[in-house]
Amino acid sequence: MIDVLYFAWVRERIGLPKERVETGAATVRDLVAELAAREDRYAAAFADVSALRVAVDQELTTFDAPLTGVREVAFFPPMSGG
Amino acid sequence: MIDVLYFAWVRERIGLPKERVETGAATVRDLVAELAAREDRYAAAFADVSALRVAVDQELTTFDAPLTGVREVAFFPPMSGG
Amino acid sequence: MAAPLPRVQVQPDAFDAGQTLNRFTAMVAGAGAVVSFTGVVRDVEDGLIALEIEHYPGMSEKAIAAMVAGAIARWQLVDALVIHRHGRLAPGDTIMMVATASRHRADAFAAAEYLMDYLKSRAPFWKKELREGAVDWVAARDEDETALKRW
Amino acid sequence: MAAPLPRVQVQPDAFDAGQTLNRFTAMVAGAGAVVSFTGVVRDVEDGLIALEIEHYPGMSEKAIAAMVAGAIARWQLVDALVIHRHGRLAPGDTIMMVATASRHRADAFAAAEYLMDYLKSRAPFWKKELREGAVDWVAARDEDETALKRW
Repeated sequence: MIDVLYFAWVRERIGLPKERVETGAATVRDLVAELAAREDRYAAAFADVSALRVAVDQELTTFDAPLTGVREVAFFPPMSGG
Repeated sequence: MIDVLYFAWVRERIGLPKERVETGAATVRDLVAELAAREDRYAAAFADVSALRVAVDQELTTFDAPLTGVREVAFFPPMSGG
Repeated sequence: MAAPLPRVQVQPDAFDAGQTLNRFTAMVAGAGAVVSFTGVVRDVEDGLIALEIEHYPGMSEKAIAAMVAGAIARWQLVDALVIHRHGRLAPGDTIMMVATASRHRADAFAAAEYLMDYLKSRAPFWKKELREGAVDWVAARDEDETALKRW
Repeated sequence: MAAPLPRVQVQPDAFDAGQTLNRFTAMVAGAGAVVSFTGVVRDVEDGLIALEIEHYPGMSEKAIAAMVAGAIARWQLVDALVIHRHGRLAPGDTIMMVATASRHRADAFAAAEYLMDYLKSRAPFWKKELREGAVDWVAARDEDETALKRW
């Protein structure tokens, strides 16, 4: 079980901030494929992963990152703080 | 008549902050030569003009600056503000 | 003697940038140079009603703390601090602040710019602009990404 | 509403850097980015008792005003200010302050660094350090002169 978090327009498009996901996905990219296959709102949110960023256990990483032992994955648009 | 001002260690070496000088010097360099010839304390202050800076009518300039119409000349070491 | 300022604060509450600058300066007695950056919600003419800042609780604090540690490792800093707000802000409100202190002004300036560049593009905050009849997420700017390349 | 802050202040009196930052920020409502630099007499271990700052009355104000005008001409600034003290200062005292405001942080940072570089080497101020049994004029540093070349 992995906690999957969504922020900013990803959260709005999917319609929830957080969910627990039962997955055997090996990498973030595999998880994205599983999620995108669920429903249109997921497919829409993940339509262009180049527009997204991902953090695994609260560290920025790439979509190739492995998910072994991971507790938390977060998807969001490029940051705009400061 | 020109007001001649001295600041920082130039002031201390010459022993006064300001004096009125009757001079026919054409340039700052000529004025320096006149002053340096006066007394040892002036000679000491002007021994190395590369260690000095000059302002003419409150604008930084060079020792070649002409003195025609000038009211105020100031000599001082390189600045150390900020 | 006031309590020492934390190096990283992520909070919804308003803060007093001037008072923070004074407290930070008082803390860094060995430093000759203190640089601050304050980010303010622009009071522009395009009808902005409010700015809403979303963040990733937990990660935002950790990410900023890592940036501050990076700046301290790279430059000779006596100290540094970052405050970043989230939640709803009005035009004119202070969004965030960075302060750096060093014996050398070049280090204090460089570290403050470095922190700002990283905060803009690598700290998990997202801004949404609310106008009459329009709500827009602020897009990340290419020039902010480019700015990171210099470090 | 407080009176507007003058752009250039050369004065013997202490001033409150934090309060100045807040007043400046309130004045520049169109700006998103405010940068400040504060110079403080270092509270170092080498027995400094006081710093005495001499200046050239009349020229110091004019020279700084020209630097501020130069910065405003070169970068997109909403406003800028410089405060520089003269006279006798103790360790920990604030010597001077620069603040710049812009829509863009890069402009605010660059203008503040430019003003500092020019103030260090082109404004008529001279520092003297008083220690137990020793009085020394602070020499201008080659690196401050070199810093000017980048502009």
